[in-house]
Formats: sequence, structure tokens, C-alpha cells
Amino acid sequence: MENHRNDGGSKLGMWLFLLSEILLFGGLFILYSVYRFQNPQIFHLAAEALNRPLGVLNTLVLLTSSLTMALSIFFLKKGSPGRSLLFLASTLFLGILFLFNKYLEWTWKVQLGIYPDAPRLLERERGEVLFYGLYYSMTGLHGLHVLVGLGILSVMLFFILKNKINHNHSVPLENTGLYWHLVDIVWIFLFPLFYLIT
Amino acid sequence: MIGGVTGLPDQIVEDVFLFIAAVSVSILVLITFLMIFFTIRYRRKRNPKPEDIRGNLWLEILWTVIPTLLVLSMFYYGWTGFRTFKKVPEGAFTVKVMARQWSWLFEYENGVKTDELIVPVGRPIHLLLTSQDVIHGFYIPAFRVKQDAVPGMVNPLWFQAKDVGAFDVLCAEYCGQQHAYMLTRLKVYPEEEFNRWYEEKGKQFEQEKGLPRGSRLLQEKGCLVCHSLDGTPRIGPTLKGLFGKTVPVITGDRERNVLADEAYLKRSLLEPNTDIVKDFPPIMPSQKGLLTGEEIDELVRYMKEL
Amino acid sequence: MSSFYEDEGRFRGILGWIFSTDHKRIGLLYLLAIFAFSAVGVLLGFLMRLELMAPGPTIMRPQTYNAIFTLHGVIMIFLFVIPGIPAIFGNFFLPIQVGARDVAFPRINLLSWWIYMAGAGLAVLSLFTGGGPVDTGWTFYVPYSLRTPVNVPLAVFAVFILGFSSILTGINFVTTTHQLRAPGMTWFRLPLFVWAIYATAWVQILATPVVGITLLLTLMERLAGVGIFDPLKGGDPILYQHLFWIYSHPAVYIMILPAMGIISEIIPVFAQRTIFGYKAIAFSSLAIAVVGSFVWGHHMFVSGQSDLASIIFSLLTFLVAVPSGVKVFNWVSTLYKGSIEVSPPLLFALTFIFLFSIGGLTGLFQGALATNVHLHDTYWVVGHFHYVIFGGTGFAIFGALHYWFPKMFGRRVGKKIPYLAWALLFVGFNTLYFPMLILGWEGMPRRYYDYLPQFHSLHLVSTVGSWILIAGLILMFGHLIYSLFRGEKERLENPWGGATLEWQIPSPPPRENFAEIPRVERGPYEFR
Amino acid sequence: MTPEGCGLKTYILVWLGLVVLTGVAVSVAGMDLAGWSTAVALIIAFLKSGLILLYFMHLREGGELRFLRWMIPGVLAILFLFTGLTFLDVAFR
Ligand code: HEA
Ligand code: HEA
Ligand code: HEC
Ligand code: CUA
Ligand SMILES: [Cu+2]
Repeated sequence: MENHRNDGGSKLGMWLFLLSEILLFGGLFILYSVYRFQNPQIFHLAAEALNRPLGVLNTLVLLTSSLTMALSIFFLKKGSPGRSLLFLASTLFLGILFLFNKYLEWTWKVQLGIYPDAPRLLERERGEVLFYGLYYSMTGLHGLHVLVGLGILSVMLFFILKNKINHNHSVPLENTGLYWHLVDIVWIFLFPLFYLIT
Repeated sequence: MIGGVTGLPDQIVEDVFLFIAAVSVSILVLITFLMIFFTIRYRRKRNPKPEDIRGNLWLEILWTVIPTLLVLSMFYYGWTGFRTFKKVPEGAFTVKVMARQWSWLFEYENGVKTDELIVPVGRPIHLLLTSQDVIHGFYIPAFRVKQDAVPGMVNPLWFQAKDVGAFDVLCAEYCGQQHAYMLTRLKVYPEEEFNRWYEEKGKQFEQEKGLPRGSRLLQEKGCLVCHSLDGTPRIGPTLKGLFGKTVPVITGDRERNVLADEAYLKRSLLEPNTDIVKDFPPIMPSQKGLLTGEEIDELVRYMKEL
Repeated sequence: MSSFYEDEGRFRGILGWIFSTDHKRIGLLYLLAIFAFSAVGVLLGFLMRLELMAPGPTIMRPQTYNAIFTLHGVIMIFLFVIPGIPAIFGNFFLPIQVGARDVAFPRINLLSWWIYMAGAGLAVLSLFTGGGPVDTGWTFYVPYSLRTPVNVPLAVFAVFILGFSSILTGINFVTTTHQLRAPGMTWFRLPLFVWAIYATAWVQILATPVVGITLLLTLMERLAGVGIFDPLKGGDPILYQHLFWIYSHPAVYIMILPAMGIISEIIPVFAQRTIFGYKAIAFSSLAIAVVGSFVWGHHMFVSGQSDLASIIFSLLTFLVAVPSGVKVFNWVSTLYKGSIEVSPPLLFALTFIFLFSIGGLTGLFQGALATNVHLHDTYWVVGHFHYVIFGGTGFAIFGALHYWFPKMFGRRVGKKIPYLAWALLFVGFNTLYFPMLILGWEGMPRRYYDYLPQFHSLHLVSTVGSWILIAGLILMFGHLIYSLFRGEKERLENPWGGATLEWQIPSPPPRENFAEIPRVERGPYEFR
Repeated sequence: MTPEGCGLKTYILVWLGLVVLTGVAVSVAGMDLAGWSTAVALIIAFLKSGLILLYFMHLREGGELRFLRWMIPGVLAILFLFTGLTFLDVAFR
């Protein structure tokens, strides 16, 4: 029912959704902390085998994409859809770059014979099996969120082009932004927990 | 009872139960009585004009504080009882318990293994529970004790029998198809009788050590829960005359016949789900990691003779 | 003004229903779907009782029985009582009661119905694909659920999808309550039903994702062998139980809070006096929702969790019983000096108080550490939760159906038959479930296909109870369905003399509820 | 919420802050801080999230959704309680 548009409501709804997302990842963080507590040494050693430079790169990529996202909204609200589009497209590009890096990272691991249920992995210490179980599920779920985000970003791109959203009606883009920033925040925690264990 | 509950676990459970029951029943009766009384006393015919009463702070406080005190006392008795449950008395007689689909195996300190639990009367019994496959629940209703047997964990439990007799042991945690049949007996012997039994079994065990005999393995590894040796099918097919027979099996979606040779028997033990005997459910637990190579050879040799 | 039934939307006929974003139509869609699923659940319960009528195999094989109690639990919990009241009555009445034309996100509301149906569809599909119907119990405990050859992945995925629907409904209700209240509808003028749904909605939003991720991980572990819970891969099966109950205990409050909301609506109306302790009831809903989120470990006292954890969880469990008690006492006090008419809705509400109290009080035995060791995983627990869920939520639904029937359907329910049906239900219920409590105390474990001979007589009584109960059920629903088509037309806006907003608009309500958004000037239970 | 809520400059500064914090986190990980390195890493992560929440996600501005500002700490508190209670089991088994 378009006629009762309620911008405050939409945003509240989005925030509530984000809260539930926090707890979705929260479940994984609980698991992570317990297993790390139970296998501190092994988690440490396993983490050293991850590609830290790539992790840093990806962190920078996502942080920058958050900036471009915020700028895109900023310009849309200011009434310059052209620049908004530009920054939105950059966000999209950075998101893709992030996923590409993830893809590289995963393939390298798979080539080493480290993937779920791999015989090579199962030969190792139990804690390491768990580490990689968590690694694949947490970064995987996060990657999935990035992927979904990319889909929504593309739709937004299309909407701006069609002038369906503009400075009068920017809530869809703002909500997309909220989602995208949350995905970024999740990564901000995943990064030290997997790549920086010392 | 004030000042903490003492005694054996079963007595404690009963005391705490009675305490909570007394409080609960009184509250229930009170509420029900008031409810019915008000409904009749203030029915519309008799009381056509209602009176609005919005609340009463003192009542509100009263019926928050009193129940809180009541539940706290319930918590306290439950807890003191639980402390007794968790403190194994000194000098307890220890038995290791291995749960598996769907039987129990008891291992005594002298190495003897049984599938019924046999204990001396009047002595605290300390069980160390674990499982080799899924979670089971070790439960002796008569002694009001229960503890889950979890793979990868060793959970303790203790109890003490006051009288000689035989009692049911049940599996309380759902563990699959035959969960309801994962029963055994607890037999409480008088002290001397127990000692005699224990020594005799111990000697027998010493003699048999070193020569792993197939039939004992079948017993100990729980195979006989599902397989018979006399030709009748149970949960799984009978093992009698199996060797050399052609067995109809389902491999993937395909049906085929295979010759039961040594390789097949070994495969049946280690990867039971590759070939599933026709008309049987695919529930045989894989014995990988549960049997040593030597034991497998022994089992196969023995099965050939059946 | 024409009612929402006659309204011509974009589509006609059935499409006009399944693509309608009208909250009332969506509520009725849920009603129909949930009614159908619960009927299946009842049938399965009936079959279980037949099997347990006598020891030894009776009418089915063990594997069938195991699949049936799992399905019964999954249907009853995830398809019936969790969505139940919020999705049906919350959808229908929450917007009206706050004075809104619809929920905040009508299209998401429709989407969540579709997701619900998709989840249900997948659950049905899981019965006929993969290795066949699930046999894990509704709790899907690992490692059994990782080992059993049946179709666990699809079933777990179905539950995951259902959780998604539940979250969306919760988001809708929180937003509606915050944003769409009519002018003058202050927080303390909200009907208590709205308070209850509001508290529930928060639990739905914050607890559901935890079980979502747990089930997703179980799925991944089954399909891809990712090492998470499997002890063979170093995992900790107890951790699964933590994550599962972090949701599933609060879930029992998702089931009961809305039911308590209904009771708080019915009692003042039929006593024609204001509710006793409005704020105490409203805040106890929040207290139950908050404290109830931290008691999950009481399902794990004998699992091998640490003693310290057990002790803390037991303490918290007892604390959460207090706000439930506060509600009960306030309800009973509301009867005091009322002008009481024992119509069917009130009768069901009073029965709720009685049965829920029994259920709740039996919960205390389980919450106490010492007694739990004996009662855990026995029929005592089965008795406990049928008393709270069915005696509680179930009877609240029965009450709500009779209470709101004229408003929802514009027809009256006859006078006599509901009393007869109630009598059958009440007798049947207690004959069915009370013996279970005794069985549990005597040591009869749950999820047993077969049992030792000493348990026979009580099981037999229980089975007979199920027949009486089902007779009452058929009578009641038969009568309601009859009234739906043949009942006298309800011309009054306010047949019971209620003071909340839904009674100030025509029965059945028009499409956007209010011709003009009302200005609220008094509390929900000011009858004069 | 006005379009001017945050200026361009603020955004860029926040981004710079985020990058610097990432750098700090990485270099701290190289040092030997005994048991503290995880704590430091997490504190930095919280700081970064705070920046994003307050500026990029506009929680700083409040407005009609002011109560949301309490929701994030609220939800985190719930999550910590979940974790804490789980650890009552795991750490004391
Ligand atoms: C609607 C659902 C519902 C509700 C509301 C409750 C409410 C409660 N439940 Fe229940 N419970 C279930 C559904 C529910 N439960 C289910 C489905 C299971 C089994 C899951 C499974 O394993 O399959 C279960 C299992 C379960 C267990 C685990 C048993 C076990 O497996 O070992 C425990 C243990 O503490 C428990 C306790 C309680 C308590 C203390 C309450 C309290 O909230 C009750 C509070 C109410 C009252 C106390 C009554 C009214 C109050 C008064 C009359 C006032 C005066 C009383 C005093 C305060 C003294 N429940
Ligand atoms: C909502 C919850 C609910 C309801 C209503 C019921 C109803 C019934 N249940 Fe229950 N039951 C469970 C939830 C429920 N059950 C759960 C969670 C388990 C545990 C499963 C497990 O162990 O995994 C269980 C387990 C369980 C067992 C134990 C199995 C075992 O451990 O071996 C038994 C045994 O007899 C049983 C019997 C019955 C019977 C005979 C009925 C009914 O036939 C009684 C008749 C029912 C009604 C009269 C109510 C129907 C209501 C409607 C039709 C409302 C219509 C709705 C609208 C109009 C919107 N159930
Ligand atoms: C849980 C029940 C169960 C247990 C315990 C069990 N089995 Fe089985 N077994 C089965 C079932 C069911 C089948 C048939 C289905 C299949 O092939 O997987 C089977 C099949 C077999 C077969 C192939 C039989 C044939 O007719 O081709 C052999 C050999 C066998 N089991 C040996 C054993 C041994 C040895 C043990 C103990 C170490 C054992 N089983 C334990 C259930 C069990
Ligand atoms: Cu073993 Cu149930
Ligand atoms: Cu619970």
C-alpha cells in the first residue's frame, strides 16, 4: 500500500532485521569462542597458515566500499544522482573484488587439500578440523551476505537509473547502505579472529 | 529437612519432590478455589453491577515476594540434593560404562566385561559413562539417577543399593530405532556373593586374555544385539551360514547379488552402508576405529565358521 | 461500508486471497493453513496413542513410530504453536487494536505467509525424498542427526525457512506497535494482547536467528562434512544443545505469551470490569521475555554440562516462574467483584488458568536440580509440556476463536454446544495427560515405541483419554464450521461489550478497518 | 534526518580512521603482548564498528529512531550473556 509510506517505519524495520543478523552471526561467534578456548594452541598454528596480506587487502576493500556506499547515499540525498550512481558502482565493484579475493583464497586452500571432509584435513589434529570448519562456515556465510548485498546494490543501481529512487525517496538506498555497513562490521570482527591470532 | 538434604540420591529426590508437590498443590488449590468462588459469587445474575478495582500495590508486592521466596527455597533444596549427587563418596566401586546403539557394556576394574551391571549391595557405585556413537541416557528409575552418555566425554554418576535385587536399566536419551529396547538389568548381589562372582570372572578373563575369541568379540562389541547366530533375522540379518552365500544387496540405487567372501565381510564391518542387505534398514554402525585390525581378522575368521 | 471479504482488490477469487496484503486476509490464510497442519499433528498424536495402548508392537514398526513422534513435534511446534497466535490473531487484531489500517509492512507480511507455506512444503517434501521421514525428535540432537540415514538435511532446512518467516512477522509487529499507534494510543493504553505480542515479537527477532544458524550448520555438516559438532571431528555435541535451546527455550514463551495476552483480553470483558494490575501484567510479559532468554540450560542438567552452569540455570528458571505467577494472580483478582458471565470464551480462559498452572507447576519439579535428574526425558516432561502448550496455548486459541468469531466472520456461535465440547475436551485432556505425569514419576522414558509391562494400565487410560479429547475437538470444530456457514448473522459491532478498538468497528471489519483513524481517549478496559 | 547530517569531510576522515585502526591491529598482532593481543584486537574491532555505526549508519544523529542507539549495545549485551552462560558450562566442566 504505497499510499501510507512510512520512512521511519522502513528504517526501524531494517534495523530490526540487522539486529537479528547480529544474532545469526552471534551464534557462530559463540561457537568460535568456545572452540578457540578449547584448542588455543591449534587455532593459533592454523591461523598462521592463512594468507594474512590477502586478509588485510580484503579488509581495506570492504572498508572503502563502506565509504563509497555512504557517499552514494550522501549524493543521492543532495540531489545529484549521477555522482550517487558513480559511487554505487564503485561499491559494487569493490564488493566483487572482495568476493574474487575470497575465491582465490578458498581455491588455494582447496588445492592444498584443506576443505571440509577432505582426507588430508581429517588426518590433522581435531582442533584444526574445527578451525577450518569455522573458517569455511563463517567466511562462507559472510560471503553469502556480500553476494546478496551485490544483488541488492544492482537493483538499487537500476532504480536510480529509472529515477524510482531519488532525493525525495531515498530510503531504499539508505536501507541498502545499512545492510552493507553491517556486512562490513561482521568482517571487521572476522578479520582479527581468523587472520590475527597470535 | 531444613538445613540441607542428606542421604542417598533416591531419598533426596523423593524429599525434594514432596516439598515442591506440597507447595504446588496448595497454590493450585487456592487459585482454583478462588477462581470458582469468584465466578459463582459474582455471577451476573447475582452481581449485576461490577466494581472497578485497578490494582493494589501491596497485593502486587506480596504475590511477587512470597512466590519468589517459595521458588528460592525449591531451588535451594534441589541444589543441596544435587550436591550429594555430584559428590562421589570415598571408596566407591568403579565401573566403566560404554553405551552404543543399542546395548550397554560394563567394564570392571579387573578387566571383566559384562552386559548386565552387577554390583555389591550397600556400597557406593561409581559409574563412568561414555558412548561410542550417539548420545544415550543411562537411567535406573528405581534409584532415581540418570546421566547422559556422550561420545567424547566421560560423565560420572553414582548410586548405592540398599537391598539385594534386580532392577531395570533404561536408555533415556533418544538414540535411534531401537531406543526403546536399549534395556538391561542391574543386579545387586550380597557382598560375598558378589566377591565370589567378581573373582571367578576375573580369573576367567585372565585366562582368555591374549586369545581374542570371535564369539566373545561378537558379544562385547554389541553385534549380537542386532545379529543372531541361529538363523533368525533380527534387526540385521543373521550371521549364521553367511560366509560363501550370495547376498542380495542394494548398492546406491542398484540391486545386485554379491558373494559373501572375506572382503565382503570386512567391508560390511567398516563401510556397512556401501552394500545394504536387501530388506534391511541402513542402520548398522560402522566399526571403523572401534575394532583393531586384529579383532577384525578374528571376527571374520569366526564368522566363516558359523 | 462493505467488509474486507467483499473488497475487490487487484485479483478475484482465490488469487484475491493469496496475493492480498490485507492483514485480516493474511490472518485468515494463516488460520486455514495452521488449522490444516494441526489437524495432521492431532492425527499423528492419535496414532501414537494407539501404538502405546498396549506393550509390544501394536499398529506400527519402531521406525514408523520414531518418525511419527518427530513429525508430530515438528508440526505442533514449528507449524502450529510458534506461528499460531501471532500469525492468526496477531495479524488480524493487532493493527486494529492499535488503531492502524494495516501492519507496517503489508507486503512483507504476505511474504512471510508465503515463506511459511514454502517451509511447510519443504517439510512435507522431506517425508518422501532422501532417506525418508526424519526420526530424530523435534530437537535434532547431534550426533544422532548426523548419523541417521533419513532426510535430515531437508527437514532442517524447512525449519530454517520457517524461522525466517517468524522473524519477518516479528519485525512487522514491533514496527507496527512503535510507528502506527493511533493518536492518543499511549503505551499504557495498549491492550494487553498487544503488549504480549510485542514482547513475543522481540523474542522472535532475537532468538530465532540463533537456531537458524545452528540448523544451517547441522545442514552443512550433513551435506559437506564441515567439522562443527561431530565429536569424531573434535566437535562438542553439548554445544549443539546450548545453541538449540538458546532459541528453543525462549520459543516456549513465543508460544505462551500471546496466549496469556488473549486471556488478559477475555477476562475483563466477561467480568465487565477493568483488569487488575494492568502494568504488572504488561511488565511481566517483558520480564518473562527477558529472563526467559537465559534459562535454556535447564534442558541439559543431565547432559554433562558443568555443575556450575546447571546451578545458575536452575536458579534463573525458578525466577522466571514468578512473573507467570503474577499474571495468574492478577487474572484471578480481576474476577473479584466483577459481573461475570460464563460464556464459552471465559470458560476456556478459566480452563487455561487451571491447566496452565498445572503445567507450570510441574515445570518447577523439572527446574529443581535433584528432581530433574529423575524426571528428565520421562513422560513427566511430556505431561508438563502438553499441559502448558496444549492446556495453555491450545485452550487460549479455543477461547480466542469463540471470542473473536463474531468479529472475524460476522456470525454468531451457538450457545449450547460449546459447553458440551468444553466438557469433553476438559475430561479428555486430563485423562490423556495426567497419567503421563504419574508414568514419568514411575520412570517411563519418553520417545519409547514400546515399554515394560508395569506401565501398561496408565498408558491405556491415557489412550482412552485421547479418544474423548478428539471427540470434543471434532464437536467443537464441527460446530464452529457449522456456525461459519449457518450461524446467525452478527449485526452488532460489540456483542460482548468489549472496550478495545476492534469492537468499535463493524463485524466483520471493513477493508482498511477504520473509516477515520480514531482518537483514543481511554484505556482498553474502561467499560463505563 | 537532514542530508547535511554528515559532511563529505567527515566521511573521509572516518574512513581514514578505519584504515589507520586496521593498520594498528595488524602491527599489534606482530607484537608479543602475552595474553592481551586478542583483547586488543577485539577492542580495535569494536572501535571500528563504533565508527561505522555512528557515522556511516547515522546512529549519532538520533532523530526519531533515537531508541535504536540503545538497541545495539542491548543486543550485544544479550550476545555476551549467551556466550557467558555457555562458558559457565564449557569453562567449568
Ligand atoms: C508453552 C510452552 C512452555 C511453557 C510456558 C513452559 C514453562 C516452563 N517450563 Fe517447560 N517445557 C516446554 C514447554 C513450556 N514450558 C517444552 C515443550 C519442554 C520439552 C522440550 C523437549 O525436551 O522436547 C519443556 C521442558 C522443560 C524443562 C526440561 C525438562 C527436561 O527435559 O529435563 C524444564 C526444566 O526446568 C521446564 C521448566 C519450565 C518452567 C519452570 C516453566 C515456567 O515458565 C512455568 C511458570 C508457571 C507457573 C509456575 C504456574 C503458574 C504460577 C502460579 C500458579 C504462581 C505460583 C507459583 C509459584 C511461583 C511458586 N520445562
Ligand atoms: C502444540 C503442541 C502439541 C499438541 C497440541 C500435541 C497434541 C497431542 N500430543 Fe503431543 N507432543 C508435542 C507437542 C504437542 N502435542 C511435542 C513437541 C512432542 C515431543 C516430540 C518429540 O519427542 O520430539 C510431543 C510428544 C507426544 C507424545 C510422546 C511421544 C513419545 O515421547 O514417545 C505423545 C504420546 O502420547 C503425544 C500425544 C499427543 C496427543 C494424543 C495429542 C493430540 O492428539 C491431542 C489433541 C489435540 C488437540 C485437541 C489440539 C489441537 C488444536 C487444534 C486443532 C487447534 C486448531 C487451530 C486453529 C483453528 C488455528 N505427544
Ligand atoms: C545397530 C544394529 C547393528 C549392530 C550393533 C551390528 N550390526 Fe551388522 N548389520 C546390521 C544391519 C541392519 C545389517 C544389514 C544392512 C546392511 O548391510 O548395512 C547388518 C549387516 C551386517 C553384515 C552383512 C550381513 C549380510 O547378510 O550380508 C555383517 C557381516 C555384519 N553386519 C556384522 C556385524 C558385526 C561383526 C557387528 C559387531 C561388531 C555388527 N554387525 C553390529 C545391524 C547391526
Ligand atoms: Cu540409547 Cu536411547
Ligand atoms: Cu525450557
